[in-house]
Amino acid sequence: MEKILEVNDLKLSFHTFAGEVQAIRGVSFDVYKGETIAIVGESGSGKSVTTKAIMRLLPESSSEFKDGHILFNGRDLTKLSDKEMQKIRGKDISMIFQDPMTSLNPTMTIGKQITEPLLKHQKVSKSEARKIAIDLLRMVGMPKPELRIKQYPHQFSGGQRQRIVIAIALACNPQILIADEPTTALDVTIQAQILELMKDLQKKIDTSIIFITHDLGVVANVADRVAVMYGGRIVEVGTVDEIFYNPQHPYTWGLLSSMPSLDTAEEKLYAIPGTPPDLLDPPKGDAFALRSEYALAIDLEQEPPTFQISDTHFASTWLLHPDAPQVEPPVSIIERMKKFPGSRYYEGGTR
Amino acid sequence: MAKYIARRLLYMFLTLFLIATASFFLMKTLPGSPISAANKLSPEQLAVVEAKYGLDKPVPVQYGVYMLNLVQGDLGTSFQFGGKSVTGLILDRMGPSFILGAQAMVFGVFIGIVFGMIAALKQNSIFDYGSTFIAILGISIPSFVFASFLQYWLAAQWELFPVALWKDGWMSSVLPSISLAMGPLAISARFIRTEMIEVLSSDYITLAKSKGANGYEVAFKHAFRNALIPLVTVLGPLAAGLLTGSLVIEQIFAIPGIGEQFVKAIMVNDYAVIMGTTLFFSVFLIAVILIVDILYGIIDPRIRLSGGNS
Amino acid sequence: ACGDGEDQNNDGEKEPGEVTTDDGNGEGDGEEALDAEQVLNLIEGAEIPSVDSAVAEDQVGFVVLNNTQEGLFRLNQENVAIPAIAAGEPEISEDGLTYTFKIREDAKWSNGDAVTAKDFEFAWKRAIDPATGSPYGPYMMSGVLKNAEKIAAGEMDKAELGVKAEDDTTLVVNLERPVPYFLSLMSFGTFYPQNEAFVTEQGENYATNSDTVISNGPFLLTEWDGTGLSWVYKKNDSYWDAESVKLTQINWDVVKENSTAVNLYTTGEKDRTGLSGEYAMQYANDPDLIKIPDTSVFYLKFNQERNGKPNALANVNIREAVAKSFNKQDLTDVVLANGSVPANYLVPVDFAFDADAVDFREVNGDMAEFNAEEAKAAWEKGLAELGVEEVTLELLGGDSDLSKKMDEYMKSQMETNLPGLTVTLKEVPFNVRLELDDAQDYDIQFAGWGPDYQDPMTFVDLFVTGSPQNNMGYSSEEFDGLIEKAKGELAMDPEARWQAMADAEKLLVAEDYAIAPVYQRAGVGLSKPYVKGIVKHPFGGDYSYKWAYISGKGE
Amino acid sequence: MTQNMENLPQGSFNRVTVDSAAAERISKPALSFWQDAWLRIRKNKAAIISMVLLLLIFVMSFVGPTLSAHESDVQTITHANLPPKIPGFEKLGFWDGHAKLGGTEVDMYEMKKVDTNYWFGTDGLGRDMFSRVWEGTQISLLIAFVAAFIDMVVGVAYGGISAYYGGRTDDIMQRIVEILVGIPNLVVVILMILVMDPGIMAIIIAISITGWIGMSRIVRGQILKFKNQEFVLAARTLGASDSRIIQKHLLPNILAIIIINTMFTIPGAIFFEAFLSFIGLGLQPPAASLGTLINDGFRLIQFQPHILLFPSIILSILMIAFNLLGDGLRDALDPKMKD
Amino acid sequence: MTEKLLEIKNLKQYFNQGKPNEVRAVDGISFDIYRGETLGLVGESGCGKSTTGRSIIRLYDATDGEVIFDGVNVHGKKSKKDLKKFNRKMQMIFQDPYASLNPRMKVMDIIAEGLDIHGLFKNQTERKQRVFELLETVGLNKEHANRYPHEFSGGQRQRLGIARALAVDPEFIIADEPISALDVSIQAQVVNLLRELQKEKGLTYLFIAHDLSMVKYISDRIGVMYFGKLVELAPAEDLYNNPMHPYTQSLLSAIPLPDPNYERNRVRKSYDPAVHNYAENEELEMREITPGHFVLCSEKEYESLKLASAARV
Ligand SMILES: Nc1ncnc2c1ncn2[C@@H]1O[C@H](COP(=O)(O)OP(=O)(O)OP(=O)(O)O)[C@@H](O)[C@H]1O
Ligand SMILES: Nc1ncnc2c1ncn2[C@@H]1O[C@H](COP(=O)(O)OP(=O)(O)OP(=O)(O)O)[C@@H](O)[C@H]1O
Ligand SMILES: [Mg+2]
Ligand SMILES: [Mg+2]
Repeated sequence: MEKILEVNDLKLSFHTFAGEVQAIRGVSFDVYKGETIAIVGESGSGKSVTTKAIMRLLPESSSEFKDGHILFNGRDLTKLSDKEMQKIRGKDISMIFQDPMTSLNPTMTIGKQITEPLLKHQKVSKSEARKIAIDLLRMVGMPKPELRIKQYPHQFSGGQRQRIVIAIALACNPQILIADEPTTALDVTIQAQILELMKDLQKKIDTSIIFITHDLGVVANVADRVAVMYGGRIVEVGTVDEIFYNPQHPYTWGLLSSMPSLDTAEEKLYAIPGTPPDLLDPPKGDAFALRSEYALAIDLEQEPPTFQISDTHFASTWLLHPDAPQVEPPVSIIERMKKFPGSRYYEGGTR
Repeated sequence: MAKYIARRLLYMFLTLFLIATASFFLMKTLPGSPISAANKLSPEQLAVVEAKYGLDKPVPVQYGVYMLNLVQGDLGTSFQFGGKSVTGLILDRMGPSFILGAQAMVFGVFIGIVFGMIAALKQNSIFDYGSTFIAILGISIPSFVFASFLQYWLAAQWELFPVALWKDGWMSSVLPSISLAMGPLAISARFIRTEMIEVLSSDYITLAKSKGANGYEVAFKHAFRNALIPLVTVLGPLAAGLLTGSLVIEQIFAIPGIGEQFVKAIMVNDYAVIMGTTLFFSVFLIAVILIVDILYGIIDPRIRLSGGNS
Repeated sequence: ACGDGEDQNNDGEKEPGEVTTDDGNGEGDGEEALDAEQVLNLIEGAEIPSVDSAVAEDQVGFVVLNNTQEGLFRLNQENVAIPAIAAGEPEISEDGLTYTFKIREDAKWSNGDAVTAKDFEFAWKRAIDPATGSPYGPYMMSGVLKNAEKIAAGEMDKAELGVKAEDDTTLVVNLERPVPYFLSLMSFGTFYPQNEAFVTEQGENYATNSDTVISNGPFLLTEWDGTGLSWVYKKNDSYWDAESVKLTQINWDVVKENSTAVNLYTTGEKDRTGLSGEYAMQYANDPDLIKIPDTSVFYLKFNQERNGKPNALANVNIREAVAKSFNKQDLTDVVLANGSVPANYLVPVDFAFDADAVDFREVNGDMAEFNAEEAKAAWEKGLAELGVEEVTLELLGGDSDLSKKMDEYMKSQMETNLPGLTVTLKEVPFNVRLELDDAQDYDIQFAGWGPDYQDPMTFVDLFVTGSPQNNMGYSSEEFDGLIEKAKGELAMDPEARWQAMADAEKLLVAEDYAIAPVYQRAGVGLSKPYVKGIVKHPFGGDYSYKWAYISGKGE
Repeated sequence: MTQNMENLPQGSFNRVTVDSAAAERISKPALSFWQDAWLRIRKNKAAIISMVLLLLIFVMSFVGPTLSAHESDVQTITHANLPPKIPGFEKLGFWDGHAKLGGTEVDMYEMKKVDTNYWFGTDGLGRDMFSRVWEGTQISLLIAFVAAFIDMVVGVAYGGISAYYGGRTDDIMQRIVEILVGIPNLVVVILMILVMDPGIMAIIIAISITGWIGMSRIVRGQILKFKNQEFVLAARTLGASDSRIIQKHLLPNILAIIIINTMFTIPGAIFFEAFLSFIGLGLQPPAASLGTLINDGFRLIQFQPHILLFPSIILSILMIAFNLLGDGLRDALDPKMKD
Repeated sequence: MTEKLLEIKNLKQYFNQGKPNEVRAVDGISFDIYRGETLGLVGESGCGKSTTGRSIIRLYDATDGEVIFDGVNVHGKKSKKDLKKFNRKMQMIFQDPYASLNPRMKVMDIIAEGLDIHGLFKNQTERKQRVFELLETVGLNKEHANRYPHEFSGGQRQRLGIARALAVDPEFIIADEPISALDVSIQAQVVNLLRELQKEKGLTYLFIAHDLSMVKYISDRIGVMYFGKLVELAPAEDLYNNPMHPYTQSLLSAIPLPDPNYERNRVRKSYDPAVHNYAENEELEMREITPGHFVLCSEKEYESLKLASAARV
C-alpha cells in the first residue's frame, strides 16, 4: 500500500504561563492510502495536537515544533510557508472537529461555508460550486438540500450540523480526512449514522481517514489500524484486530478492560488508577509506569524502545524486552487474546 | 418581523410615557422659577404671568394638561424664548446635532474597528500596543480639551478648517465630529479587539483555516461579523451618549445644536425645553436601540429567527 | 440694558460678544475714506430671547432693539438722549407731569407704514398689560407713567395708562410724579413703538423670527429663526436717518466660548471680540486692544436676617469689618485683569452727571475702602459685642468660572484679614441664586447691578425697605426717607435731589455698611483697526452701530 | 528508538509496585485562587507597571502636597500665573520659568521677582499648582472610589436580586432599568445636583445614580449564568438557603468580574466629574479635583499650558493605568486562562 | 421484591408552560424504585432524563404528578425543616465534574457543605475528621482537602462530587450521567466506587446515562426514555436480551462495542415513531408483558408482544 503521510519523531511544545507543556514527545506513524487509522488515548494525551500540527493550525505564538517532520506525499509540511500550507488545507487534507455546535460560523449560511473551499481550491464558478454543495449535502443525507443551503447553522440539529461539517471537509475530495472526535458530542443513534456515513463516503472517494476518539467502540467500528497514545507518545500501533485482540501495552490493556462489554459481569471493573501525567513536568522513563501495576524498575528510569510484534504491530513497553518477566494481563484481556491467532493465549477455532 | 416591531413600538410608547411622567415630576422639584424675570415682578404680576403659563394650577392638573398636549405633539412653550414653541425649537436645533452625532458615530466606529482589528490581528505587537494606547488616550482626554486643541492648531494656526460656526457646510462639521468621535473610537477599538481575539480562537475559525482560508479571509469573512455583534449592542447607548455629550462640543464650536440648548435650559430652569429635549433624546435613544436590535438580527441570524427578546 | 445684576459675567463665557467700543465717539465721524464693502462681523454672547420690545428683558435683546428700532429719543455718540422719532424736544408742563411729543413726519416702518403716535400708545399699553407677561413693562413704567402700577397689578384697565395719541403726530404722556430722567427713559427698548396693524396681524407669531417683525430703526433684523445662533442686520433704507447709516450689513454669531471667539478674531472671521481675564493679560500690548467701559457695579449683599433670625451680620461692626477686609485692587488687577476698577461706591463713575457735567461720584468720593487694620479693629469690636470668637459665613456666588475664582479670592482675603472668620462658598446657577436670594437663605451674596436709566436713582433705590432687590433684611428709616424725598418733593429741585441721593449712598455704604461695593466692571477686547464708530452706551441697548463704518480693511 | 538495550543495569526488570496513592499526588504547590491570579498577573508587564503607577499616584496624592514648599490654598496674588520651574531643567529649555507673554518669551520669575520655585507653576490666584494638582488627585480619587463603591453595592445588589429571583421580579426590575437608561443620565445627574447642596457628596451621588446600571447588568448576566451551574444546584440539593448560596457560591464567583468592572468605573467616574466641571456643576471651590483643574486650564491652553498639562497627564495616566490593570485582571482572573 | 423507596406517579415537567416555546421535557412518567437497587435511565440526548432526576429531587417544581419518597409526597407543601430532612436523605451527583464544584471553594469546604448546612458536627476537629474520612472513602487523601477544584483531574473531581453527596449520609442518590464527561480509563474508577458504596451503605441509585454498556453493568433495572415518556422498563438482562419497544431495539443496535468482529457484523435498526400506527383513540400505557418488563404500548401491541414473548419461551 501507498504511504501518503509520514509523521516522524514529532516533538512539540506549548509555552504557557506555567511553563513549557511538552504536548507531543516523539510521535511517529504512517497513513496509507484509503485506510482509516484511529488514534485513541485518554484526554490530554496529545491526539488533537498531533493532528493540528499536521494541519499547522496551532497558535503560532505559543506553540513550537521541537523536532521531527511530517511528510505529505514527500513534502515536509513543517517547512512549508503559510501560503503553501493554505493551498494544502481544505484541498489535500481537511478536517472535521469535535463539536458540531461550535464549529460552524453562526453568521454565514451553510451554503457559503460549503462552497468556500470549492471556490478557493477548484477554479469553479459560483453556480457550479452551489451545485456541488447541494450534491454534497444530498450525499451526507440532508433532506431538501436546495432549501437548506440558504439557512444558518442554528437552524440545524447537532447531527445535521456534523453532516454539514463533513460535507465541507469532503468538498474538495481530500486525500486525507482528519476527524477529531467527530461524534463525541452526539448521542449514540446519531453517532452510528455519522459513522456509517463516513465509511460510505470513504468508499466513494477513496480518501484516507485519521480518526481521533477515545471511544473504543467507535474505533472497533471504523478503524483499519489503531494508534494508542499516552502522555504525548504513541505507545502501541497495529491493525484493529491486533489492538483489540492482542494488545501488548499495559495502557491498552487498561483501556480495553475498563470498558464493560454487554456481558461483563465481574464484581469490579478493571480501572486504571491515578491520573494522567502532567506534561509540564513529564515523569522520567515510561510515563504510564506510575499508574501501571506491571511497572518494572527500568520503567522509572528509561523510556522504553519500540518493539515490533508483527509486520504491522508495534508497542513501546519494557514488558516486551526479552529480559522482562512474563506478566499475566487482566482477565478480560486474556479473554480477548484467546480469540487472536498467534497470541500466547490463542485457543483456536473460535473464528 | 412586523409583529415584532409593532410590539416594540407599543412598548416604546409605554417607556416614553413613563419617562415623560418621571421627568415631569422631577422637573417640578427643581428649585427656582422658570420665569426668568421673576425677581423684577411684584407678587401680583408674577401671579398673572404664572397664570399665563398655567403654573398656578396644582401640579397634577399641570401634569394632565402637559400629557394631553404631549399626545397632540405639543411640547409646550419655552420660557426663555418668550413663549416660542418647544417643538419648533427642537426641530430647528436638531439638524446640526444629528449631523455631528451621525458623522462622529460613523467615523469613530469605523476607525475604532480598524484599530481594534489591527490590534487583534497583530496581538501583542507594537501595533497592538499602539492602537490600544491611542484608544485609551482617546477616552482619557476630555473631549473639550481635545476640541480646544484641534481648534487652536488645525483651525486657528494652520487654517485647515473653520475655527467655529456652522457656516461652511461640511467643513464646519469636521473638527467637532472628530472631537466627538474619540469616545466611540476608543470604545469600538477596545470592543473589537477583545472580541476578535475571542472569536479568532473559536472552533469555526479553526475550521475556516482548515479549509485553506488565508489570513485576510479568516479575519474579514469569518471573524469580523461575529466580532461585531457585541459592539452593536453598545452602539445604542453610545449614540445617545454622543448626543448628550455633544453639548460641550457644540458650545466650543458655536454650533446651533440641541445639546448646547439643553444645558442652557437646565441652567435657567426652562423646563418646557428640558422636558421636550429629554423626550426627544429618549425617542431617539429608544429608536436607536430598536434599530440596533434589528441590525443585530441582520448581523446575527440566530437572533433574527428567534424573534428576539433581547 | 439692564436690570438685575445678573452675574459678574464678563468672563467671556457668557458674554464675550460684549464687544465694545473704542470709546465710541472717539474718532469722530471721520472724513476717512469708507471702504467699498461696509460689512461688519460680530459676536454675541447668547441667543436672542426676544425682540418684542414689550417682552424683551435681556442685554442681547435690547442691543437688537436699539439697532433695529427707535424710540422717541436715542442716545447719541456722547450718550446724551436726543430726539429721534420725536420731532424735537417735547413740551413739558410746569409741574413736570405732562409731556407732549411731536412725532417725526418722515419716520417709517420697514413695511412702509408711517410711525405714528398711536404706535407708541399701543406699544406701551401692550407692555403694561399683565396679559402680555412683560417683565420690563411694569418694572420700567410703575411709578413713572400714570396708573401703571395699578394696571400691572390688574386693578385697573390698561386704557387708563397715562399715554394718549392726540392725533397721528402728537403723543401726550402723563406721569405719576415728576421724573427728572424721563427723557432718557424714552431711549429704552420698552418705550419703543409697535405697529398695531402688524402686531395684531401676526398675533402669537409676532417677533418670533425675523420675518414676523418690522423695524423703524437703522437696521433690519434678518435671517433669525427665533432661537438660532446667528442673525444678520441689513441696513434699513426706509429709516428716516438712513443717510447716517454707513454699514450695509452686520453678521452676528453667538459664540459662548471666549477661546473660540479669540480664535475667530485671529483668523479674521470676526472683527471684534471681548477678552476674558487670561486673554486680557496676554493681549495687554496688542495694538488691537480696546477698553470697554461699563457701568455695572458689583457688591456684596450682607444678609442680616437669615431664616427669620438675625445673624452675625446684623452687627454693623461685623459688616464694616467684612466690607473692608478684601483688597479690591488686587482683585481687579490680578483676578479679573480685564480693566475693571475697584469700587468704593455704589453709583458708578462716568455714569451720572449734574447740570454742570460734574460726575455724581465727586459728591461722596471713595467710601469703605480696603483697610486691613480698620477691618480687624471693627471685627474685634463686633466679635466682642456678639460675645463670640469665631464666625462662619456663607458666601453665595455664581457658578461661572470667573465668579468661582473671585469667590475663592474673597474667601482667602476675608479669612486672612479677619481672624476667626470662616467663609464657606456656595456656587449655584443663576436661577438657584435668585431662589436663595428670595428666601433670604444666604449670608453674603456676590451681586451686581447695571443701570436701567441714566440717574443715580437706578442704583440707590435698590435698597429701600421692601425692594425686591433688598432681600437682606436691611431696613433704615433714614435711608427710605432720603429716597422718598428724592423721588417726591425734591424731584423738581435737582441739586437737593442730588444731595439726597448722595447722602443715601453714603448711609448705605459707609455708615450702615449694608452692602460692600467690590468693583465696577469694565472689559477689554480686540477690535480690528478698520472698525470705526461703534458707540457703547451706559444703559439700555449697550451698543449703537448706526454710526459705525469700515475704513481701511481693504489695505 | 532501538537504543542501548545491552547495558541495562542489573535489576532493571524487577517488578515494582507503585503506590496508587502516589499516582493521585498533585505536584503543584497548593495555591489559593488569588495567589494563582497574582502569579499570572505578575507576568503581565503592562498591568504591573499600571499598578506601580497607580500606587505612586495614590501615595503622591497624599504626600505630594507636603513636598512642596507652598500650601495649596495660600494665595500669593503677586505670584499669579507663573509657569513651572524645576531647578535643573533650565538647560533643557523647558520648565525653566519662561513663558510667552504677548508673543515674546520672558522669564516670568524674573519679571515678577519671584525667588522660589513652583514646580508645576501657579494658577491665576497665585496658588501652587504642584500642591493643588496632588490635592485634586486626592479628591478625584476619593470621588471615584466612593462612587465606585456605591456603584458596586447598588449595582451588585440590584443585578443580583434581579437575576437570582428571576421571573416576574427580574422582568419588573429590568423594565425599570430600561426606563432609567431611557432618561438621558445627564438630566438625572443635573437635576440631582441642582436639588442637593452642591459639593463632593452631591457629585458622588449624581455619579452613582446612573452609574450602577452597567454594573447591575454585568452582575445580572453573571448570576444568570452561575445560578444554574451544577455547583449551585448541588448546594440546593444539600438544602442550602438562598443567602448561603448567594454568599458562598455566587458572590465569590462574580467577585473577579466585579473587581474588573470597578477598574473601569473608577476612571469613568473621574472623567464624568471632569465633565460636570465643564458645565459648571463641579466642586465648590476652593476644593479642586483633576476635573476642575483641567476645566480651569483648558481655556488657557494657548498661554498657560501648564495649568492644563499636569492635571491632564495625571488624569491620563490614571485612566490608562486603570484600564490596563482592568484588562490585566480580566486575563488573570479568567478561568478560561487557567494554567 | 423488597420495599419501595420511591414512587413516581405521572410526573410531568413542562418548561415555559403556556408560552409558544413550551417544552414538555417530562410528560407523564411513572415508575418505582426499590430500596437498595440501581435503576438505570437511558435515552437519547434531550429526552428528559436529567429533568426527571431534577424534578425528583425538587430542583424543579413538578408541573404535575407525585414523587413519593419513603411514603411522603416530596412535592407537597412542606416546611423548611421537612425539606431539610428530605435533603439529607436524597442526594445528587452531577454530570459535569468541572461545573459541579465551586471553583472558589476549597475541597474541605465543598465536602463539608452538607455538614455545615445540617449542623452535623460538634466542633471543627470533628468536621475535619469527617471530611478526611469521606476523602478516603472516595480514594483520595487528607492532603487534598486544602486544594482548589481546578487542581484535580476529571475523575478526581467526580469523586469529590460523590464525597459531597455522601457527607449527609443519604439513602438515595441520583447520579445524572456521572461518567459521561470522563475519560474511559477513569470511568471505571467512578463506577467501581459507586458500586462499592452501594454495597457498604445499602444505597439506592437512580443512574442516568446514555452509555448503555455501562448502564447495563451497573443497573438492576433499566428504564428507556423517548421524548419525555418512559417507553420501556425492565430488569437489565431482560432488556438487553429481549428489547420489546422498537425504540429500545434501535438504541441497543446503535451502541458501539469495543469488539471489531462484532462491529463488522452489526446491523443497526432505525426507529421511526410512525411504525406504531396508533389510531386516534388508542390508549398508551405501560403494560407488563413479562413479569417486571413493562412497555409503553397500545392494547393491540400488548397482545402481539405477549404472544411474541410467549413464543420465545
Ligand atoms: N494551545 C495550547 N496551549 C497550551 N497547551 C495546550 C494547547 N493545546 C493543547 N495543549 C496541551 O497539550 C496536551 C495535549 O492536548 P490535546 O488537545 O492534543 O489532547 P487530546 O488528546 O486531544 O485530548 P481530548 O481527548 O481531551 O481532546 C494537553 O495537556 C493540553 O493541555
Ligand atoms: N430550564 C429549562 N427550560 C426550558 N427547557 C428546558 C430546561 N431544561 C431542559 N429543557 C429542555 O427539556 C428537554 C429535556 O432536557 P434534559 O436535560 O432533561 O435532557 P437529557 O435527557 O438529560 O439530555 P442529555 O442527555 O443531553 O443530558 C430538552 O429539550 C431541553 O432543551
Ligand atoms: Mg482533542
Ligand atoms: Mg442530561
